[in-house]
Amino acid sequence: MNTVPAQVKGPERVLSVTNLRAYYQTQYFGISREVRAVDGVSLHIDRNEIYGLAGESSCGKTTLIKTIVRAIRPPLSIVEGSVMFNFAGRECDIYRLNRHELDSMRWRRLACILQGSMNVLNPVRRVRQSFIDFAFRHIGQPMPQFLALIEGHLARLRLEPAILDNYPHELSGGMRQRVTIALASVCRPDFIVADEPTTALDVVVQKDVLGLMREVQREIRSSMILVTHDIGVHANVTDRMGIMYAGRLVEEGRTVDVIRNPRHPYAVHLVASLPRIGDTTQKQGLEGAPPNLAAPPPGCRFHPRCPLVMDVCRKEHPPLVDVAAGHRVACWAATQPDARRAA
Amino acid sequence: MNAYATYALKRLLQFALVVFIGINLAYLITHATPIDPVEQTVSAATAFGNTSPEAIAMMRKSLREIYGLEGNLWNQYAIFWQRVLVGDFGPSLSAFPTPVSTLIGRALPWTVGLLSVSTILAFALGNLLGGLAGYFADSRLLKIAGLAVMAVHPIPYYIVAFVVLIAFGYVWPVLPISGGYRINITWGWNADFILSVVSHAILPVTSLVLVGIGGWFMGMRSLVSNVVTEDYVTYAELAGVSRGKILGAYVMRNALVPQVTGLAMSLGSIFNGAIITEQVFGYPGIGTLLISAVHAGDYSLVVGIASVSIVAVSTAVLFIDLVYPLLDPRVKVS
Amino acid sequence: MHAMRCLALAALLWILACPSWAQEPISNLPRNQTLIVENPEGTIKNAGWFNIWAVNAGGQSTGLHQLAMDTFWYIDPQRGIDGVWMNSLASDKPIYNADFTEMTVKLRNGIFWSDGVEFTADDVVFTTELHMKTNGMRWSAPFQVNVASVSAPDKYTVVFKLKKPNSRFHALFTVRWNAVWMMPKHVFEKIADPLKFDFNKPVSLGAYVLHSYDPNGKWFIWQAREDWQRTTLGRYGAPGPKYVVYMDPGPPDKRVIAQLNHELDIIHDTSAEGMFTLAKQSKTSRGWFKGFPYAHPDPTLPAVIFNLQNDLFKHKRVRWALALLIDIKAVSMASYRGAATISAIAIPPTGTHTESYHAPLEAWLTDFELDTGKRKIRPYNPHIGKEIADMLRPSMGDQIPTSAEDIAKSFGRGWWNADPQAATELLQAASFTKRGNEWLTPDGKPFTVRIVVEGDLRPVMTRAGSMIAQQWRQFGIDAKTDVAQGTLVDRRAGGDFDTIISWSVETWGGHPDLSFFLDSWHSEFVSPPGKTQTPRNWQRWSSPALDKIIEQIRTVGFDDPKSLELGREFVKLAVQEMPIIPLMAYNVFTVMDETYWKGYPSAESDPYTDPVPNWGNSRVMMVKLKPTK
Amino acid sequence: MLAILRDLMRYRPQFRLGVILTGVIVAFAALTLASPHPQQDQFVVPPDVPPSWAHWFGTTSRGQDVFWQLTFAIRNTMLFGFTVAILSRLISVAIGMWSGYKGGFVDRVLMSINDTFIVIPLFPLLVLFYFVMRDKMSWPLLALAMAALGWAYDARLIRSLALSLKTREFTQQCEFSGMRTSEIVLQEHLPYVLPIMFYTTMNNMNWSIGLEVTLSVLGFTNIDTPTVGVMIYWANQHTALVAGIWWWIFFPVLFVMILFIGLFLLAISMNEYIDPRSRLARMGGASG
Repeated sequence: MNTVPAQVKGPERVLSVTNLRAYYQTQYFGISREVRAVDGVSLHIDRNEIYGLAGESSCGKTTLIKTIVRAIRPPLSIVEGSVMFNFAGRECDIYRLNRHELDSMRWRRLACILQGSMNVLNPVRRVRQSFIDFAFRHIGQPMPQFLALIEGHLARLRLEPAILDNYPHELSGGMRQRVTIALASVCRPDFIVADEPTTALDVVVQKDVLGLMREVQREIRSSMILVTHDIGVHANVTDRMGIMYAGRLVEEGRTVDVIRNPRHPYAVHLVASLPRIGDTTQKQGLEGAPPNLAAPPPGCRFHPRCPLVMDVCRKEHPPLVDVAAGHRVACWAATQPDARRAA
Repeated sequence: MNAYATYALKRLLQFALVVFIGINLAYLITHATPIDPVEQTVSAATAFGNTSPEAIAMMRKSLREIYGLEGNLWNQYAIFWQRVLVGDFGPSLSAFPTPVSTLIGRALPWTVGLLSVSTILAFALGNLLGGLAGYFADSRLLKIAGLAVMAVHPIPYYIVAFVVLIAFGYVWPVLPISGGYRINITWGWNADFILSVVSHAILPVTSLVLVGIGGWFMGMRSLVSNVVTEDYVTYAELAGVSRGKILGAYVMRNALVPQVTGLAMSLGSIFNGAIITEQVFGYPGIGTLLISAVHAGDYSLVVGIASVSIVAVSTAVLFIDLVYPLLDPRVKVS
Repeated sequence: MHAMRCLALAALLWILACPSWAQEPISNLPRNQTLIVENPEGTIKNAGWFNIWAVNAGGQSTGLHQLAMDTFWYIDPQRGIDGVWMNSLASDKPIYNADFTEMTVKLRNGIFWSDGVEFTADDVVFTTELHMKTNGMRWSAPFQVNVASVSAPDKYTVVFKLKKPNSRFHALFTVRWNAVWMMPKHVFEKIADPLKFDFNKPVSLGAYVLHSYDPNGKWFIWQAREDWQRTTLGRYGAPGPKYVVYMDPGPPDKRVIAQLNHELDIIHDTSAEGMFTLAKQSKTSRGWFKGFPYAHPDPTLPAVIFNLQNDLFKHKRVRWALALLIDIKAVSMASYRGAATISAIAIPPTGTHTESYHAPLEAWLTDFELDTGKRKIRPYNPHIGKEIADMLRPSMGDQIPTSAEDIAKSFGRGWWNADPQAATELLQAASFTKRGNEWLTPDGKPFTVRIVVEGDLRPVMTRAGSMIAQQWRQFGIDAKTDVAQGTLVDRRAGGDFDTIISWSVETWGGHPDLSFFLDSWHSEFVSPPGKTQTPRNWQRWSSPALDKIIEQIRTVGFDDPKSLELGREFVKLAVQEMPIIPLMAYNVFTVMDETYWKGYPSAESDPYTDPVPNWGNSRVMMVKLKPTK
Repeated sequence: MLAILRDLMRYRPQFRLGVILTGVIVAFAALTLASPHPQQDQFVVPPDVPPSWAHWFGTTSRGQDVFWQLTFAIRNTMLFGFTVAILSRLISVAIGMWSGYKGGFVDRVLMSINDTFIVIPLFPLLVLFYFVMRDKMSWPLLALAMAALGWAYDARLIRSLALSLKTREFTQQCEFSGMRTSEIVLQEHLPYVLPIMFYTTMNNMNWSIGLEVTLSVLGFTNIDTPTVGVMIYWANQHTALVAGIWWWIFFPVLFVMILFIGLFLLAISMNEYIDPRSRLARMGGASG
């Protein structure tokens, strides 16, 4: 498929996810359920690109992330599809790697910043030890140099080297998140996954943390996938973005396009929630709640809440098709308006 | 005043309270016993030999004086505390005039040895196995091991000790079933003596460990199975930190924290186990001494033993409490 | 994981590697020169204490009083090496003056303490005077009560002047289990407070000296003296065992195991079943009797002792009723599996007593008539001993003797017929009533009887007690046993019981004189209810008739045939009054292993002493034992 | 509560096994009603008979049929354990709830006393208690004594539960809606407390039965009423082991072990059920 790269870089693909399905299959006290958290998602991310993933909570963003970084453990399992990374020209399916390859790739190539920074750091280990555990083997330098390097890195991120001697619980939330960012970037990985990195933080800190992330990303020229429900963040930070609804990608494109001109009614709703200068139109909320993924509605999963619902929406679910260069939408109404007339 | 100091002070007060209540309980109960040490002595003296009655009366009177049983309960109580504070429990009445402290001093090392060895073994093995079982949840070997220890766990010390005794002392007589070392062995750090002591300790220790291990195993296993779902473990895994390090420094390390509290909590009942085990294996130590003291109605000895064991146990607990913050840095702030 | 496997493997290897020496209890003593004996005192709390004159301080039967102590005379509970009476430190019997206010003792010469000092009259005088001026020593009281003064006219003569006539004063120095032991003057005269002196290591007057002991009190090792000729045992020859170990082998079953492994030569006592097991599984183990009933009948008489200050038992008809409700055969089975030597009279059926009392009184017993209130019955059944034998013969086969006289020796003679009918009549005569299946006391309360037993310290008695309780229960009396454990001595002395299984009758065994226990049965010594009763009249029986007998005995000589007559008087009185229900001799299952030693005393071949090894008298075994290899 | 039990029954093999084992024992104890011999009588059958058709578990050296003796022994032992459990529940719930809800000073005092009882070695105290009581030492009394000593550990558990309940929203709601604390506790919180009660009851029964066996084996209880411990006591009195009367020891030990394991399984499976973390863990598939 043809996409238009965000920067003037050659479209060097770092991640390509194809038709990924990941379900939670639980069996507890007789009640067995199958939650289709990720249901046939395809996307790709290029080098040095920040890709944003939006959507309200429990739409499968986090699950998608988990699957991408192969952080799944039962009952979550991959039902179909693949996750391909391309690091230094080597194509690899993350689910085909053996433990050794995986470990050597993690953090060197692929690092994460997780949601809930409160307890991503081992409460009984000092920050320094965490750095050592995570990065030492990749840097491949004797300890003193390594520590010097760490401190340098922290300094660049405007963090006191002193915090190395602290225990996580002795740091503020913002501090902890900055430490995590430092931790994630210290090995200059090719790809960083950031899952709601700013959610738990207050606005001021949020801004500052985001700034930091952008900086880091620019400095080490890595690609990044940034998950947050906050469209504002996307607008400010990401190059391209995708919008998920009920485990599916409903719209994807350059952030500017998506925000300027959202096609999917859900996207429209999300974008509308953005405050704009000089906007006086009354915002009307979207009634209804996202569907239960254990028993999703037939056809388009959005149709029960959709203002422009049509029969076809109730029957079959719309494919993701290009509506403009690099701008894909999955909505009957948006893609073939004539269908409405047919109805 | 800093957080740790307040914490430590709290523990110290608790310690003092335990000791106070404990020793008083022991004192009251023992002084409520109907056993009269003088009668015990008199009958010991007259059980076989022939003695004319008025002679007995005379002997009884003089013994009362010697044993210092004159005076009412209250000033006996006062005297008692004065003595306890300097660690002197007066003369034993069934081994008069040998001081109680001497008798206890002779027996204590054996009990402490037996207890510490078996407790440490049980704690270490239990937590190790349990940790592994929780982490490698689908290892068949560990599942079987788990079933085994859990089957033994609920069975009381006496039964286990008894079965072990029969198995290795009678059915398959390979180990000594009585005493702490061989007759006429020369004491000292020679191989013969040590070997003898070790071989005599195997069965008692085994039975104590068998019972003890299960609790730690199960505790650790469920703790670990919870800790592995914590974010910091997931995160470390995402960072490709080595399995060993994750298991050791992340999972077990964190799961160990509550286990140590558990250890402090259970020391008391472990001590009970030791008493019974000693009784079953005729092992020299506090337990055997206590039972014989009770039989002899030697309440100064009984109070001594009860007090010493209470102090010993609660000191161990205090120690654990005081090192606990080193294990869990969060304690300081909470 | 791997670590675990290794550990398991290591443990297994270690156990396998443990050779059988692991159980072999004794190290670097020549086994075939060592005699290993059980000390029934168990583990000694303060092992390092050998001052036996301080009461209740250390062990006694750790070998201390068997091997290291000595005194004037020994009376053997059996036949003795050369007669029942043994002059030990004394060269002759006691010499009393006419009115028994003075006793003169002639001492053997050439007897030496283990440290080379000669034993002389000075030691005796010292021992006596020390006890007289110090309170709370083991024999202080009897000395202070009896002795006015003591003197040593010459090196080998001692004269005791007594405060009042006492024809039995010598008993104080006559070993029946123990007696006043002589103190080494040259050691004790240097001691400020004899009650606080541990006498470690002990200076011995016996044929052995202390070799070593376990600070935790589980074993004591004694070694034969080089100069054993200079001790009172010397004249019987050299002691056989070079070393004697007195040890605590643990509970009965561990004792049996130990002897099965030939690691314990003499078991002091075990259960009947343990005895049978040894008889079956170990060719070399033997009891006092070669075959059934194996056990040695000690000269003590387990009985159902009533608390006669309890109104329920004031009436002799009640006591008789309870006696006639006992089926002695069942009791014998329950307590000893039949290996009991029963006695209907208040004399242990042992030693020489059977000739002095049981045989002569048989006729009188058979004709003895009891008035039930409705009719006269003859309760005595002379054939019960035989019936027990017959009952056992099917299971025990030819171990069971057949000759009437052997049966009498091992099972006893007769006893009272179990006779519920008579019991009913007796109780009704005592105005007890029966409602439904339950007996009521005269004042209409349920007739409840508690039987105090000692528990696992004396299994056989506990077993007897629970059987008797059952028999009374089945008759409609609310009877229960009550395990007293360590509190037994207090409750017995305090009269805190309805009935108690214990003994208030103890005799010399080898000598017909009864003063040993009977003197203390005089009513002058009976304490008021609740007050502590002095030994041994636990039943608190006071009877003018009895007092008369006792007072007469006090005035006749020890060996005077008159005293035997008086003894028989007492027996008859006791039968009529039934203050205690005599059951049987206290049979002790002392088991001797002939793997390393031969020459143990035995009922049939050589009954030279009581084998029960915690008796001071058992010292003579040492000179009779010879190594088998 | 019943629903929980039903679910456990359906989906937790451990629990099912526990129910079966305990059930077997209870049924066995129920056989006392059919016993041909009164529990205290001796020499009602020929002694020392090995297991046979006539006497399934053989007979003792006291002429008692091991099978029937054991039915009584098990019954008495279980009754005992149950009594202790119930009594000590009363104390621990009272203390636990009280200090949990009251909090503050009361809580601190109660809990430090509580900890004292956890730490003190109880066995010596129980032995002493026996010597004070002697023949007045019936098993109800012993039960009382043990209940008085055995409540501490669970009181802590229940207190922590009370604490957590106290902070739940619905509690506040109830308080706002003006319910009395007692009502709240009874109507709203009991459902949460019951499973824990069940769990601790099982554990406590194990604890008390264990101690009872130990005490009786050492002869520190009334040896006339057969319990498992008393049976072993008598077996030892007759040196049954060395005499080869193994069945006299074997069956009591076997049955009491079954009982222990049964109760224990009930306890842990219930615990698993009530512990949300372990439930979560199970969903996470982390625990076996």
